[in-house]
Amino acid sequence: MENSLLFYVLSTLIVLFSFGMLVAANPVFSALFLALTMVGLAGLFFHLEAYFIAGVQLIVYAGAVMVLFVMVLMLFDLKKEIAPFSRGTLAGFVKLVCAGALFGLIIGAAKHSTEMMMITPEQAASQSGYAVEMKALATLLFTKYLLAFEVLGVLLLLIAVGVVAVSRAKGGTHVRS
Amino acid sequence: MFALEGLKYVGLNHYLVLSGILFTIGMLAVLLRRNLIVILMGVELMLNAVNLSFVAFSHFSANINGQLMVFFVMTVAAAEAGVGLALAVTLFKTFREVNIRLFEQLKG
Amino acid sequence: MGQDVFEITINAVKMVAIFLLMVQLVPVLVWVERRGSAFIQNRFGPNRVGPLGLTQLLADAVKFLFKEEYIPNGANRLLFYGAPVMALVPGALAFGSLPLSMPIKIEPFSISILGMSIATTKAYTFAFQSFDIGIGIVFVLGVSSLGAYALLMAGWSSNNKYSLYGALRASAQMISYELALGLSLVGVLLLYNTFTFSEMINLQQGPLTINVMGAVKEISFLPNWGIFFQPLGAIILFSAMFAETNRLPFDLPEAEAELVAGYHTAYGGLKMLMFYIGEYGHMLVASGLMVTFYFGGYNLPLIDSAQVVEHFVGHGLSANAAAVMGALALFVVFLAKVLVFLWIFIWVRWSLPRFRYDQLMDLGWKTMLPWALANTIVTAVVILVLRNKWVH
Amino acid sequence: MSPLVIILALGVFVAIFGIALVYVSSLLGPRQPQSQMKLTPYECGLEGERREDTKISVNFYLTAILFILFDIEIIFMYPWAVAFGDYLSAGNGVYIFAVMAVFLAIFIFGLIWEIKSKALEWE
Repeated sequence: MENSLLFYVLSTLIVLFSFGMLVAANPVFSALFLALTMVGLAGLFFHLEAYFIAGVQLIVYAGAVMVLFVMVLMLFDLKKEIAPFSRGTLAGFVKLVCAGALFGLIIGAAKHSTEMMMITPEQAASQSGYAVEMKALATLLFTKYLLAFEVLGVLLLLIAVGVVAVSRAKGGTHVRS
Repeated sequence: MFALEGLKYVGLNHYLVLSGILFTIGMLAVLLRRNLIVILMGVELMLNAVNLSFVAFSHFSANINGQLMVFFVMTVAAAEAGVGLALAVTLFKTFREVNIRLFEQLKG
Repeated sequence: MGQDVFEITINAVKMVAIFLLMVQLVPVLVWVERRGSAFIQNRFGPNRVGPLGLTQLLADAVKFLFKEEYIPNGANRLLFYGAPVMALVPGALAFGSLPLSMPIKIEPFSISILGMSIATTKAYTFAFQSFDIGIGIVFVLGVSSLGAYALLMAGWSSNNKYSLYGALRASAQMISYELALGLSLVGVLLLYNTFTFSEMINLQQGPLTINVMGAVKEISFLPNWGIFFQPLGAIILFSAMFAETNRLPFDLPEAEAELVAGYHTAYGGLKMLMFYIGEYGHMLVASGLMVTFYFGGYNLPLIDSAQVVEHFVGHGLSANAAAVMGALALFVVFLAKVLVFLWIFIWVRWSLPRFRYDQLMDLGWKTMLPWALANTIVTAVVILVLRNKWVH
Repeated sequence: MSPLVIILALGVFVAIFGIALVYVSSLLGPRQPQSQMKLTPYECGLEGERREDTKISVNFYLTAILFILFDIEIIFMYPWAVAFGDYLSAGNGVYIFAVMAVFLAIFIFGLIWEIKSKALEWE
């Protein structure tokens, strides 16, 4: 009971916040709504017993990436957007239909695949605290996915170099000059 | 017959539907919005929707691999956001706006 | 069902009480800060209202309450009102996850009126914290990184360039020092191999124990506190905490000479007070973390928490009453340790001058981050050499 | 009771507490007709300047991006640090240390490069 109630509360909040991100005309509000969505998703991850992932979601997405988005929007300091949404009734209609069709496809695929997988509630109930999860995660990360782990380190280094190069490229050291 | 029994026990399907809704909203943001940064946020939301389904699958099949994938996706998404925003700032310095109307002015 | 209602009531009461404890400590801290600064600068400080000026704070609060509402032109009302509310949330959530004292284990006992037993309670463990979250450190880090939003919202919505500069400076500073903070925590994790606060505190009980290649050496006059294993990490963590809370010598966001009052330039009255509550809440969490990681948490040095309970049993109390008394005594110990660190926060604020902004960023990125890295590597090497099983 | 419920409840409680404080203070404060001059953004007595002209250094967002990248590298160390003890008692300490040593070497190289490239210089 408590389980399903929590899911419904959190998922309603998440959908509302993400919808707010879609419709808010001011991009700063969009970013703040998305930050709230990220916090809600962290809660959902916690609910799914992915404790460490929930914490990382809070630190990386809500605490770092979205702060970066908000900061950049404040650097631009756009008071009101000129045209927040794309024009054209026909194009808009087509886009909506496309999104609807995609949604239908995803739902259909989900229904189909879970019927095939036949996962029962009993199977899901066997979980055991954060410590076991953490150690399993670490073991996998440092043995099976060792190469991916080291390559990600290199990727982050390359991104750091690239970002510095891009931001130096043109237009001086200030956003407005 | 559909409604109550299905709603009472929250299973994998519910999470997948939520993930689908979030993915669609993210895609709509990419399609409909004209601000480059909001489009990037839409991409982030789509990645998060996928993360949610990974974690849900991982939970309901008692397999830790899904969580590890989420870890990797988060890393790559953060890197993507960093590069995307660096490009957006560079565009802003040149064109004084981040609305994708500016691409109409590009000539090759 | 009865058990459920009991559980919900207990948790709700605990949650509200611990939040109010945090809010109530703020006036006391403001008083300590004002009297302490006066003491350091050879002044009197507030001494007119009430004994030692203690009720000055009440007077201030009432005054704040009756201040005129002010919203600058062109401000974004929703965010302008939302920012002070947001400033309260991270501190409150982080403080709720800290264990303030040892958990009280209540054994079953029967309630009787006039010799007739009417009910027997079940065994219950009362945790002295709002919620016991397994991933303690990660949760606290994540929640306190949300603090940047309050600053950015306040700075952007005030429609004032000083506010915006203050907010950008503050958030850039916060995230820069978060790196050093996060990295110095790796040493703590290497030491304890757990994220959970209560397990860390339990590991710090007893005399200082050093494990050299399987041979255990005890130093009986020192407690087994983290500070003896991680002195550099503790210093880096504590300095980074200063920057996180935006206090002198890291209070560049509100450098009066340049930025008026930083991100809360346009705020007045109770809304400004809420930013202060957020700041002091952050200080409280920082001190609590220092105590938990490096100074044995709520435990007395060299004395196990079980021994405290035994002491109270020895004075003729029943097991349950002794558990409650022991927990309360250790709660006082925790508060005392936290207050020492809060005093250091205040002391440093009134003793050191402010950095320049480029010096500040240099210190964060080029000094503290490399030192934290060195601390991590040295800790890992030492632990590897001392604890690894070299022969199979 | 799941800690998540308490966290949510605490968040809602704090928000309501904060909103109540803001609301009460706006209710109790005196209401006077406010002059236009008083409502202008604070500017040290000068006529209000348009904020659109203020210069903001790119370094702020550059710092933020570099923060994200290093932050993720640090988060990768957390599972490593927690699992370190287990690997040591299993006798695999050298392996797990070497794994992180490679990663740390990349980290240190990145940090040195950033410092050398003067991306973190503020003038």
